[in-house]
Amino acid sequence: LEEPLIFEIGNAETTGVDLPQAKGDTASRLGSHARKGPIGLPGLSEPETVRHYTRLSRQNYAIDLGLFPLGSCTMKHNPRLNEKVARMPGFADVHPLQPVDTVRGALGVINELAHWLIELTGMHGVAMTPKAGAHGELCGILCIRAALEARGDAREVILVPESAHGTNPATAAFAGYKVEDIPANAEGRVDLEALKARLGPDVAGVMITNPNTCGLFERDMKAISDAVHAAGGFVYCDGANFNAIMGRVRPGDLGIDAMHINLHKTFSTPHGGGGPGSGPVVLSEALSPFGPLPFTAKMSDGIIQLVEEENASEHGHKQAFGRMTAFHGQMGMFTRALTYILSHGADGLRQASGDAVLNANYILRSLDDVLDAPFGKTGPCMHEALFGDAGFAEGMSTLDLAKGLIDEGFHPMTMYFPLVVHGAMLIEPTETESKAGIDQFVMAMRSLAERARAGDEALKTAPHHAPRARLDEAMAARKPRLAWSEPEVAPGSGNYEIPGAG
Amino acid sequence: LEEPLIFEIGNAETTGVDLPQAKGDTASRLGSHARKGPIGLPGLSEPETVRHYTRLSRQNYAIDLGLFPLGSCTMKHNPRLNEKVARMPGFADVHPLQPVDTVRGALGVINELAHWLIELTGMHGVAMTPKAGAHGELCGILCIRAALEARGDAREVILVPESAHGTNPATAAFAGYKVEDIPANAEGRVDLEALKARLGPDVAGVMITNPNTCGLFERDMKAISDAVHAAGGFVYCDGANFNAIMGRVRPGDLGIDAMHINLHKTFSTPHGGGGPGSGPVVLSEALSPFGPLPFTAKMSDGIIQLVEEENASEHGHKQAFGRMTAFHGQMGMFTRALTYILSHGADGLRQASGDAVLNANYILRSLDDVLDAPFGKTGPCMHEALFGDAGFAEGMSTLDLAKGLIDEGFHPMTMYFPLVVHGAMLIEPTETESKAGIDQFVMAMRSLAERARAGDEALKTAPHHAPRARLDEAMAARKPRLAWSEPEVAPGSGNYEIPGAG
Amino acid sequence: MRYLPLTDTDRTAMLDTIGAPSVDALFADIAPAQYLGGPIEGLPLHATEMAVEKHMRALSQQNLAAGDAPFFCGAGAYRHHVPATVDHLIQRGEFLTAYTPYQPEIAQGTLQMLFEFQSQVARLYGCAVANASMYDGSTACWEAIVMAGRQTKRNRVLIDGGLHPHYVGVAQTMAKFTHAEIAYEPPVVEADAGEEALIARIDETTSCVVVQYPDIIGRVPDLARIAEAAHAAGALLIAVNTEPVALGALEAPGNLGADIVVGEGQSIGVGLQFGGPYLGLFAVRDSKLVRQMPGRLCGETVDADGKRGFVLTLSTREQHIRREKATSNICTNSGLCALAFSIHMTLLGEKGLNGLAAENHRLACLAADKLAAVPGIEVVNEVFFNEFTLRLPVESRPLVRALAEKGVLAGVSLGRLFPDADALANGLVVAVTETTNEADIDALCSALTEELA
Amino acid sequence: MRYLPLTDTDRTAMLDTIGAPSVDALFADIAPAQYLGGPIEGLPLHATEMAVEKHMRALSQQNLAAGDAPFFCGAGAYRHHVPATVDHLIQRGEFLTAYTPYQPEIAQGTLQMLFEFQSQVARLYGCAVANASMYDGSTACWEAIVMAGRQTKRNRVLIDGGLHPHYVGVAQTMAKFTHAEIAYEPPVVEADAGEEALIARIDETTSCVVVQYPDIIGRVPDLARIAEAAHAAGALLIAVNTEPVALGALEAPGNLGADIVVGEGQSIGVGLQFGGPYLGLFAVRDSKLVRQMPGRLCGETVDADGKRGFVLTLSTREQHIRREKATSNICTNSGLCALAFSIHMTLLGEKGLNGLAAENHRLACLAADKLAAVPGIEVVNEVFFNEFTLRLPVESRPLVRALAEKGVLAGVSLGRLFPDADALANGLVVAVTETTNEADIDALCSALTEELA
Repeated sequence: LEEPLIFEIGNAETTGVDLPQAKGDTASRLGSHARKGPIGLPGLSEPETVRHYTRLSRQNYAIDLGLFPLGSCTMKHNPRLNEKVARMPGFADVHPLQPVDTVRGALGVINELAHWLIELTGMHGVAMTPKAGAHGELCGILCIRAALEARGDAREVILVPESAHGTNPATAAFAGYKVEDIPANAEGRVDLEALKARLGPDVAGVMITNPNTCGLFERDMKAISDAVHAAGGFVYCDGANFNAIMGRVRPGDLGIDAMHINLHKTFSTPHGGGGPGSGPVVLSEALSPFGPLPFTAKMSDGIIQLVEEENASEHGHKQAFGRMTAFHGQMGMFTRALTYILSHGADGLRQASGDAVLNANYILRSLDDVLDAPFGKTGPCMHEALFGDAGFAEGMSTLDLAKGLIDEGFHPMTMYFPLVVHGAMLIEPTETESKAGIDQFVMAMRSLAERARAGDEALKTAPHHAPRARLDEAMAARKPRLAWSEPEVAPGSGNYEIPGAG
Repeated sequence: LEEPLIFEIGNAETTGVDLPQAKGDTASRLGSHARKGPIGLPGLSEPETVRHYTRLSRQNYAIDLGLFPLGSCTMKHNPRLNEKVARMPGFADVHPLQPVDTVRGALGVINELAHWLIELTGMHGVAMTPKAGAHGELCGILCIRAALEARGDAREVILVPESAHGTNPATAAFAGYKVEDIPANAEGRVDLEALKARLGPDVAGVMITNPNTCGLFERDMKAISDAVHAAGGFVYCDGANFNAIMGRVRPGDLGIDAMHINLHKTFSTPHGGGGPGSGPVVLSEALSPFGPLPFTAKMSDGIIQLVEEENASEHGHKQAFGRMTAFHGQMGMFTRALTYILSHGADGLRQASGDAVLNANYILRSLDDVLDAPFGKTGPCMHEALFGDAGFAEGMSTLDLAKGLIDEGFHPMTMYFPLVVHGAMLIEPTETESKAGIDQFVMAMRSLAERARAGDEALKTAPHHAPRARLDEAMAARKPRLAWSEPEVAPGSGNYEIPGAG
Repeated sequence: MRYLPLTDTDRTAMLDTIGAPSVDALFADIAPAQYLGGPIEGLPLHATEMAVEKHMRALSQQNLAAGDAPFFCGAGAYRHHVPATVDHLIQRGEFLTAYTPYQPEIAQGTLQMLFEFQSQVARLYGCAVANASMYDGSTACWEAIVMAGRQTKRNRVLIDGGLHPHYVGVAQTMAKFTHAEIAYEPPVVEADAGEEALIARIDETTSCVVVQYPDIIGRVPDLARIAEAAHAAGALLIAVNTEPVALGALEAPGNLGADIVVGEGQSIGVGLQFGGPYLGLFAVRDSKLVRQMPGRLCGETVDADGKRGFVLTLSTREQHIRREKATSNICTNSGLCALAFSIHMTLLGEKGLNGLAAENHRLACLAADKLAAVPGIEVVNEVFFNEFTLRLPVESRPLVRALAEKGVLAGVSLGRLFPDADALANGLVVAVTETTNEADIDALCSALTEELA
Repeated sequence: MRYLPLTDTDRTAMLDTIGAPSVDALFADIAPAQYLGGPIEGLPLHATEMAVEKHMRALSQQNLAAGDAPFFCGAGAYRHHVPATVDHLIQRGEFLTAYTPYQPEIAQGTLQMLFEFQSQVARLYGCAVANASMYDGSTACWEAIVMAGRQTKRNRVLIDGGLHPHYVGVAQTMAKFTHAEIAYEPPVVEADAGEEALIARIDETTSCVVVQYPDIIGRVPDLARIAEAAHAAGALLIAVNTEPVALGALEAPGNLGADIVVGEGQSIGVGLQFGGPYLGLFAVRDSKLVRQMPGRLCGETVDADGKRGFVLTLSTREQHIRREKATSNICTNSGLCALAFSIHMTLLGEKGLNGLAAENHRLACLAADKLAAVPGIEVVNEVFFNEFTLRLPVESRPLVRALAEKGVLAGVSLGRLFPDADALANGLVVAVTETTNEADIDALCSALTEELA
């Protein structure tokens, strides 16, 4: 059965809520602004609503169903304890503008999580409010900009490696910078000498991902930081891959000035089909004074204080660059992340990064005889294994292999990223996969790799066992249909014809 | 992918819980009883556990996915508010033997629900502890037996119509009675005259289902009751079909002495794949003194008192026949049922029975031209529509049609019950189905009826689109394999071979 | 009303198809004298979700939740930590809102789970076969007694004094009607579990001996000795367990010779819930007894394509086939509770269950030692798992109430469990689990010290 | 650790396959000087689920939950009753634990939901197209300003005083770095929403006019007049809505001429959550603007078999394709909050939303009348929806704190929102929703009467 749209099964008469019987009549104070026509919103009764969304959900793949080997996305198990905690009334049912004395526990969560993030990264401070990774990047870059402006230094360029996430250049541009590439060496790492050569008084900073998007640790990170600092710039690190090194090395010890942390990756707040995320930014001593409002600070008497516009100066933070969002950031994600962190503890987090890296290397070595592993020869990878399409038969692509994976019961890996490898396949298993599960995945991948090398035409039309065959994305973009509208042909007297129904 | 058994993927080393680090060492007080060998329980980590059960769940059909037209089972929408309420710590985290003053709210729930059940049925009292419908039947029959014994009347026979649920005769037998049939008339109802002829001093009572299992209201119910009472017996009513008449007629007004109410049917506490149920029994004034312990009673000062063995006499209830179960019955079901009842109110419950009967009659009239409706001519049905297999092609059975329904996306109806109709198909849509949903079901049924009449061989091997084809039930019974055991052939050095995996 | 999808437009159209003038007309078989023309008077009308939730919350807040107090109640129902995962998974609509798996093609989720559950219970109990669960421990116990009568064709039931008095009550109630003869005396509060005396009462008319393990006093009776004596007399031994966590530390009853092992599964996955729904466990040591068992059984088979699958089986024992000749009238199991049990047990595994049992026992030993140091209190048990009995210098029942007023739920008084047995009035059963911490134990000791001073 | 499936046996076998002596050896690229040999000192080690839950519960109990007090806080975040169904459905693992739907063949659940969500938001806002959501209202507002600049190629942003000061703050922060010029003055606390003065400040350099509807004072500005003036000057009107329930009663901004409509969707389905995660809504009246929009868009298409399906589309606007030339750097949406919004809105439907709005307005009118009767208090608004401003005889901020100590959460003081504007110090913004009852209103009136006496 195909699931119709709510607009096709709902109507304006039906509602799935009961409202109090109108009591008496108060004169309206809406003035002349009262709505005149209908909105056009369909309603469903509660039973219909439950079915619609339950059925829809079953067309999704999810971590709860299987491995999600998306490189750079860190799709790991989402513990249900975290969901339970986030729903405690003291967290879920608290208004962001309640008097501070009525939200000490909420501020306590923010502060406790901040403490962990600082300790795990070896940094000096943390901006908690950014709403997602890209928002965190923006926060970090704005800190750099604020720090430079504070010293009257109007630099214009941010250097970004070609292999960076697209958010990095977009963020730098959004903050008003020009973006220039940093070249990579043959090993898949930043070319330190080339970088040094480019540094100068116009370079505000560099944005580096470490471990990088080839799944490799930037061995020269400390040297890079030192060089950038020596040239008067700052080092931003994209923390998307922090899961690989958590408890193994502290970014602060590598000279990094700012790094966002994707709570929804590293600390397992659920991805939720695309968000909400949360992107706190840890900051070096040099950048901490410029972090955005509001933030929390623990006073000498142990009381946690909320620092906003009015009291930033008292708290020695008058250089704060301002506010990045209404309210306090993603509280719901903070409670989940803190719960996750406390469950693991310092030992469990270190074990997690170890198992994540172990799983990735196991995959790398279980597949490198059937798939091209461009950087596989130089040593272990970090939390993700990178392969290319070299060796595929004429006409077979990474996309074909990835769609074939769907038929094997798995979500595809990250494809065509990073750009530096042709037909890249970036596989990140995370630490929450069992060996038996990974072995199944490896078996499927080996079979698909053989088929891609042999030129199996059936792969080109995969998936065959998914809720949908390949979708026409070109048509979607050419003739965008972005909202439902009533069918142009008038329906008959009865119900609308539901496409595919019956 | 096939889902392996926990015994095939788990092991004794793995656990999905963390326990406190052992602190110090206390000498064991287990004496000589400490376990000597391993138990053989497999453990899974939390991520593996979530996946195993999530995947398993997706092999089930459920109300949340679609119509469940099971006659006599009343599979209706299960509101999630009820689940939320049942999980409030004041209900979920209370011990049954806490001092009474610490559980006033729990007793209040029992008492409030009892009040509703009494008012809705027009009866005098209610025994709340029975754990399910069949347990309620037993309770009712034991009340009858206790009442008869109290007057020194040792009757031996319970009369049960042929169309009754199997639990009725089983219950009467379990309580030590001989069971005799009551004949039915051509309309599908109890033959009043035949019944009257059988009544006598050996008949303890009758067990009647009303509306009966043909989906018909027993028009002569009051006359039946009067006749049974006149003969010194009692009338037990199987309340499985109370959903059809709730708010439309009160069993007490029909002379019934005892009736169980399936909270999991009428009041929507979820079926949960086979339980838990809950079967309170409403009692007439004549039977109320004999109801089991414990129960709640509202005192003149408004305080609700728990009546147990020790204080039954003070509360004028020294004839209680005893205890049917430990503790207070299915509290978790009481909170759900009360929540459901309060949501509907007296008006909503009446509307619910009306819509349930409307939906059933709509199905009856939408199918009676393509399916044989043996009692369809005599008037409207109640909450369920009954069809037979007359007119099917040679070799085609009700089972085939039912299994074909699976391929159409629906759960089969109740089959081969009641026994009085050949190849019976008993369809109960309930009130929580939309017209559009029922229309889809009718379309599917019409198509299947045509195929059954035409002798479409493909039906005989249906379902074709379910997680499994027809299962070999004969083999299961012939060589029962009721628990997992290690494969007899020693597995290789690695993981076990998982059947169907990869 | 939010749960009713039909609109007035729908109703009109449907009545038209039916050929009826109104919904009321569909109820024409109900005599006008008895037909209710409108909502029953005096009952409230439908209410918003918000209003209902508020009402129910107010009721719930009139209870003292176990988690809000130092808590020591046991005696057949135990408070354990249930991982959040369990409740999440049992709320999956596909489990929660499914029917009994009579259509196996679209019920493999429930069926495979039940097969796994049966296998877990059988192993835990040291038995060959377990069923798919029953209402609760007390009714499972009675069903076992009935089954033993059927098997041995005898009708004298010897119940040990250590059996939970509610379980005894259920058996006594049912026996009144089925003419089974129950031999039972309340327990003596002393360290010795009284196996000798029990064995002395077994004779050639005894159908079964029913022994709780650990018993209501918290003692651990020597099942092997009792089994030997029972078997020598041609009787069956029914072992009853109300705390499955104990079996992570104690030998399984089946391994000690119990023929039928029944119990309450509530400790694992289900929670307190003021007594229900709970989870009756039922297993037999010898698979030859399987056709005498009550309740649902799930078995392995194959489908028409040869794939492994599971079905409900041996239903010829059951009421819907066999009617008055069934092995029991039971027709539901406690499916969702069985699921919760099975998930929790899967999370625990052998290692987790052992560890959980060890932690329970450690804390119980700690509590016993601290309580023994309170002036006037004597710990009765020498041997126990996570529950033991105190002998107090005063009647325990009013004391428990007084402590509850101070916010301490001190345990279950033997006075409440045995209202007619004066000799037991000073006994207090104290249960300690992993949810109890040292501060709770100290709070209990202080409150007792104060109250007894 | 309960979340880590690998056993030591597994680890050994895997290291063997890899050819590495230890897990530490896999981190050889980290210089020994920086490599941490063990868990970071001073941080706690792993803890049981029970212990973690207890710790977090203790923190949560240090907060005064809105449901435990008479509650009147609004100012951009509103407390509404969310049906239990919403939370149940968003916790389905297939929604909760899915990734961004980049693989549409196995993500139709999320994609169809997003398409429905976009359609609902577009209709609610009176617009042609809405995106698949953004972080929250404040950032959506800034993205709209950026988009208007791109569209008009002007850089002067005229912000009405009625815009939520946090939203203003975000715009001011970002403008510092992007060199947009922000024209903004805090509001004047009077009944008149000040449209005349605003219109007077529109000129030929104005990229956009940003007006909140209803505004921070609770007034309802005349969008149609402002739109006319803006369009006459070649500027765009950005309407900002922080309370979507209001649009069940008030005309949709798109219907009044707003070019871009943005807002906070938290009221429907999401809950208070101390400020996040929330749900940024973003729509354009004219579909021609679609290629300038930021954020994800879901569109309808067909699959290779001709079946209807949905995909993320127009991604050439986005950062992962266009990198530094993208319309925004945004790369997540607020997917799960969008789901909650869409489910709640589906439950409401037209009828439910209208009824909900009516009930909010009725109770707000009642509260305004009762508060107006408290000596010393003046209700500023003539027109409002479910939120209005009081002028008090004293500074509102300490008063709010004093009332909180009495257990009444009286609203949001303008003193807190505008710490630098002395003229606003006596203002108090009071929000009333369907969760407020008459007893709450009376409690507020009494507490105010007492405090002001």
